Amino acid sequence: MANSATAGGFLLVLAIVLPVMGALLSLTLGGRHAERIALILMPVGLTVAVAIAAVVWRAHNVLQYFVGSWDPPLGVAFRADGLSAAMIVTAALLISGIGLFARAQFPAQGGAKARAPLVFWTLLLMVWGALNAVFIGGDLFNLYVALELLTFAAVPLVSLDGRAETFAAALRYLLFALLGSILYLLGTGLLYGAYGTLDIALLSGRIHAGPVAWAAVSLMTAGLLAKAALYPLHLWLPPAHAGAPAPASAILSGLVVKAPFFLVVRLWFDVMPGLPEHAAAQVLGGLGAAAIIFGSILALRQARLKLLIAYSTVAQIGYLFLMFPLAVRPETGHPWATAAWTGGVLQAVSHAFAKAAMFMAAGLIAEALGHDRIAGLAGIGRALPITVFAFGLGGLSLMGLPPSGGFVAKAMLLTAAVAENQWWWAVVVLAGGVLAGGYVFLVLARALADAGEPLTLLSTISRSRQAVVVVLALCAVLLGFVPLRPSELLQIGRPGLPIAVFR
Amino acid sequence: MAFDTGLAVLVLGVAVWTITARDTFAAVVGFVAFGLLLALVWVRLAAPDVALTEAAIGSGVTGGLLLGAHTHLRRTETAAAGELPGAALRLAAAVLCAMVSAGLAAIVLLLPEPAPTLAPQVAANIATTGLGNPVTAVLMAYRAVDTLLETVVLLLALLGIWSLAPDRVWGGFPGPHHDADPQGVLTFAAQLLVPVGILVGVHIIWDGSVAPGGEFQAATILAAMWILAAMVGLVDAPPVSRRWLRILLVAGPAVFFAIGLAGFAMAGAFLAYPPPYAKLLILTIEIPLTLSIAATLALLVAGPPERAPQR
Amino acid sequence: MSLGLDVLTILAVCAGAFFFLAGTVGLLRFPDALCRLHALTKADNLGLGLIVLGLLFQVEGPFAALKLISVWLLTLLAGATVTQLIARTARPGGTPE
Amino acid sequence: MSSPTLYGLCGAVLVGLGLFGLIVHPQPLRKIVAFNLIGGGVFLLFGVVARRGAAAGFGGDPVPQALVITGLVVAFAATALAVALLLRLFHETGRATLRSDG
Repeated sequence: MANSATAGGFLLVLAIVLPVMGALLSLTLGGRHAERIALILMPVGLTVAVAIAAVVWRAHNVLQYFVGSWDPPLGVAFRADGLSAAMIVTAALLISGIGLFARAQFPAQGGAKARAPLVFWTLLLMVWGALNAVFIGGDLFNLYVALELLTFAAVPLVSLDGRAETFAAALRYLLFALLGSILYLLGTGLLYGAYGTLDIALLSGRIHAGPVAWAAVSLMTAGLLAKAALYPLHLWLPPAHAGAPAPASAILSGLVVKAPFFLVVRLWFDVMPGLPEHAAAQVLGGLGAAAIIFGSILALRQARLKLLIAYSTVAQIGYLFLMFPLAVRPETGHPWATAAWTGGVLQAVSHAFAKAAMFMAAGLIAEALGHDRIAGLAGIGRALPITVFAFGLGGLSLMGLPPSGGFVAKAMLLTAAVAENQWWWAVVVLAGGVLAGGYVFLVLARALADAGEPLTLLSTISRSRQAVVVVLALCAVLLGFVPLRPSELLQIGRPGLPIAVFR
Repeated sequence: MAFDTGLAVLVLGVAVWTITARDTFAAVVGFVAFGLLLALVWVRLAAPDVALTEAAIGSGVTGGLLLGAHTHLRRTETAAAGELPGAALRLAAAVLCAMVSAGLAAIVLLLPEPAPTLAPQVAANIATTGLGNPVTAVLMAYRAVDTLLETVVLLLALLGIWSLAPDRVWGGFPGPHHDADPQGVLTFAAQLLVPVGILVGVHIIWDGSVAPGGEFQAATILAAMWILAAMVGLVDAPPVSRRWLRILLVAGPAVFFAIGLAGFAMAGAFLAYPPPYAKLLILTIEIPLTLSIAATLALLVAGPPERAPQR
Repeated sequence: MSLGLDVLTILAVCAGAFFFLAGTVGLLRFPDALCRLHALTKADNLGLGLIVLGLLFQVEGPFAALKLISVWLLTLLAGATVTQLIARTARPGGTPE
Repeated sequence: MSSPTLYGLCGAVLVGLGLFGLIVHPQPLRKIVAFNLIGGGVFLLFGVVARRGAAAGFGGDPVPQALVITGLVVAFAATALAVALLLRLFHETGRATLRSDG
């Protein structure tokens, strides 16, 4: 039972412990030091994330670690496979970018104005720790605690500005998230009652199709869909993500919404490999398609830029769930070998970068103009060319035009739809792309329109902040050069392959 | 068996009353009664630790919090009454919830009667943790990472509440200033009850490693005593910006992390305890953890800063 | 010997239960708040005292007995305090609730 | 019908009741009370699973009991945050309902 602390295992623990201890330290030291602690931790956390990905890639196997050297089912296990490694690196990159962007908006200061900086930087680190805990958690209840950590770190971000309508948005978000968590917990309880363990690897061996398993998985999926704001449970998302300050919106839309999606993937592909029926997957795909259509249409009708981007998030989340009908029971081979598996994950990653860049660009525009009404955007293209260019790059990825990560993701979903001869998903993907094009060009047309006399900006936006936004948007575009075939990294450590245990 | 049926019916009756009561005050009072009855159910389910937690946190502190909130929101009672959803929605919701309950009830009947259990493994490994109480062994040793993350969740909820304060009172005193007349009945009761409560709390921590009890229950009792003293004005919440308060709040999780990381060197894994010192290490974690959780729970009830600090 | 103790316990607990019943009937029947408080606290405290007395015969050690008695004393303290507070607010002359 | 099963059915009904209360009541405070009711029901199901797993000299399986203790504390933190948000919303807008804006 001796659990030699392998290099890999230590890294997994660091991925969670570092951000959380940093947050505790910044809570103790106060607003003056919170920013410095966060900025010191970002490169360290990035190297830990890249190191985890390297170890997983070199070993070509799951990196497993038993906490307290207790073997499951008694103890809790951390597991990092290819999928979690990709998400951990994405989270580290994005949070570092958002941190650099947010320095101007939440400068380090003591005294009366210290509330927002202290709360933002502490919550930023907590969100990071919670995300890493979700990505490498191997035990269903440990994942519940990680989800709660994520929810409690995300809700205060919504009402950070202290405006009245953000409190209502934060309260609605909290109620939806709590209902989701309690349904997830109920499903976990049923699984423990039936199979006597909460460890994902052990469960996948013991679980068999039956009413208890169906009830548990459907409850847990319903709970996670409420937290991931999939249509029709998306009501809380637009006011919450639009009301939050720009860097907070970027984290919420880019990363926090992806964690429940990640757990639905864990649930359907790891806890119950090969068991979910086609009908259930079609329902999930149908909800995704509805999210794409309604989200995009609602986005087209928005008057404010941040609300438009928030509804675009609701739509893009729909794409993520198209992965299930195409990959749950493929015609040939394993689910993770299908193009839909890589397409879905790539959509999550590219959407994270693109949406973060768009929200930050919208934040800069709102800061410069003093408002974010789309009708009043005329001339901003001339005043803030770099920001609008970054917004366009992000839009590129949302529309799925080459060369962008969004294009590759949607192309793989299309090929998977054709391969699985479920052509209707292809129609939805294309329609979504056209609608996304609609609302992106709507904004760009207004922004690039000539405003007659030159625009007077309320405050000058420093080039460095705009550069960060462009870099993130470029990351979304660079993902477009990923080869158009199922990626090898994402197939590491799938249940079918034998797990070489790193004790 | 008759007692169980009676208790279950009573619990359901109070729960139905809590949901269908017209007035929010009646609902909150019903909820407190529901919580205490649920504690009794936990005793019947042979889970004294959980009964303690349910009574202390589930109905006690939560009930107090909800009552406090209701006194503020009483004026909005009539305004909101007009917004009750129409009969159609209520019927649809009732049907949906009835189906959920029926489905769950069927699942409960389907679950295996002698359920698969980890009790044997817990019993087999409990010697290395040096603890007598199996639940504390699970909380502090086998699944220590869940307990650690959960205390961080508590701290995060507190930071979330503090972040709601307007900027002008940031760093100030949380919650309104309470003052009761020094000769009043409540003051007398508080002066008598607080020492007894602290004694009971300390007993529960110390006893927690062997008998039912533990840091969460003890912390709740200590927090309740602090809230009672604050209600009477004997003590006032320190300003949020005080450094020692933040250190006290963070001490519990910080010690937990430190000993957990030390586990790498001493026992080969994060949060692993070398068998000979296991009980000592767990106790050194539990004491600061209880104080931190007690302070966090008390400040969670006190609420965001409301009175500006004398800067 | 134990039979005698059992009989005593049953008698005491039944008496206690009766007083609880009386208190509840008082709560339901009495017209205004003060009478109800009066009925409730008097009957319930006495009822609890009798039940604790009844259980004392079954208890296995002095510490458990002390715990039972302390339960009763704490309930007395809490009951009396809360009754005073409610009475103060519910008193016709006092501040209306 | 053993007593744990009885309490399991009681927990199932509690979950349904709480869900009904959460959907129907407009005031957020009533929604929070209903949410705690659902929590009580879910934890009761954990308790029934624990009781049925009694073995090795314990009255019940200690693992689900520990999970319930953790869950209770997290549920309290959630209630505290929700109540604080609600009170702050009330102080800012004078209204305590979520249907204020569309």
